[in-house]
Amino acid sequence: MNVLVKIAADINVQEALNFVESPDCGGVVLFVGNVRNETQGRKVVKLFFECYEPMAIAEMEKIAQHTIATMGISRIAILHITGEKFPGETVVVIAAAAPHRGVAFEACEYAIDTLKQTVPIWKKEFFEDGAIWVAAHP
Amino acid sequence: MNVLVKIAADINVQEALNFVESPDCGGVVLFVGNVRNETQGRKVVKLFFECYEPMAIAEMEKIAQHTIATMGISRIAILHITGEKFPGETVVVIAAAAPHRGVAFEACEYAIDTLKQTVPIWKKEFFEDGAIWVAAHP
Amino acid sequence: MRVLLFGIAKDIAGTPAITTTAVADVAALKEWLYTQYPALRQLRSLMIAVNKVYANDEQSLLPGDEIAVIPPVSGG
Amino acid sequence: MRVLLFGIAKDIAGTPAITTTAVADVAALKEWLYTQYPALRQLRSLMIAVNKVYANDEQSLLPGDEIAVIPPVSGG
Repeated sequence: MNVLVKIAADINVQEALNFVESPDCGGVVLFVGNVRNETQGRKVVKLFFECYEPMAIAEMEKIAQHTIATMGISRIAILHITGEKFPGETVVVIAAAAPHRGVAFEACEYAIDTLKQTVPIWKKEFFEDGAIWVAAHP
Repeated sequence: MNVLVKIAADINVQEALNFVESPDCGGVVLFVGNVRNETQGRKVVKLFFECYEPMAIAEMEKIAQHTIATMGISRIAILHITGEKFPGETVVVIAAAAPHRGVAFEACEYAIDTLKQTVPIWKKEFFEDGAIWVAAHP
Repeated sequence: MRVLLFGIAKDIAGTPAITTTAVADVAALKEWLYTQYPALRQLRSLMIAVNKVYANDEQSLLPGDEIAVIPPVSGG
Repeated sequence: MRVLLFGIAKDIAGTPAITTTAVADVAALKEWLYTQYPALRQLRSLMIAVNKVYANDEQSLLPGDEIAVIPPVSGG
């Protein structure tokens, strides 16, 4: 098993790191995405994430398998939360392990960029005076 | 304080992450370097790291300040161990936080690449039948 | 045909699942959705997933397919 | 002049610090080191640090400088 994909109410960096680390891989690159306290100068109170979970898992699995099959990665973990999160809390963790660190950087960046484009997860930002679904409108 | 550089007998990922995370930075990129159990097909028993510590700290600080001053990073932590380490144990951790994840990937990769070129730390690899200072000879 | 809705599409329809009249393919489904819920036209994009895979306009819809409306995603 | 040695340079000299004859600059120090310890010539590179900063061959050495021999680094 060289791929871990998971959607849960809470995720953590250590779980992703524990999954990908192994004595045959010297380098691990991680991306950790947290809730920011503001967007374009507007104070963010909280975020709410909704997932089409079975399809989101399938799309995350596709991303993971692509990095293993074509980018030189040995192991990868992609974790994403669902539900409500507050500023500073962790929303997404990606960990990629490879014998050579260059490809681990490339694969980790590819994974987060692609996740943001293809995985059916939706983020609602709550401000003090209203809420919007992020990126829904042009 | 937006820079943490440290050389110690033991380091961990959480310390670097805790230092760089803040509610104004959505993205953190980390590099974790561990001892591999083999080098070019030869089984590695352990590594020993020697540091010229005051200069190593100064060079790590230079790398960190460069990423903050020119690469768009908000906070960075660079931790390196000294002494003996066994396969699977962590040797180096770099964490870079930025408002935009692209520059965090760039800065983290720059930091590990530059550390390997300029920071006065030396690694001795112990095999079952001998030991060598890594990269000492052409 | 039963169709799942998520995110802003769910808010626009006011429900997480709707039943459409029979539609032959994805293009016809989208046309039906835009007629029922004109606000969907204002979204940056609108994708349809069939059996948890993104579908193009030409894809036929069969009884028993799991169909979902995917407004612009914003995970991460 | 007192000179610190690290890594394989320390192993070659058999000691972590040596005292050299008076040398005017980095180039002269390197010449002295290569004469005393010919095995240093086989290293991939040999840098000198003065007061914890990499120094070029032209740099003068002053009494009280902290001088160090830096064989090829291999951290990370």
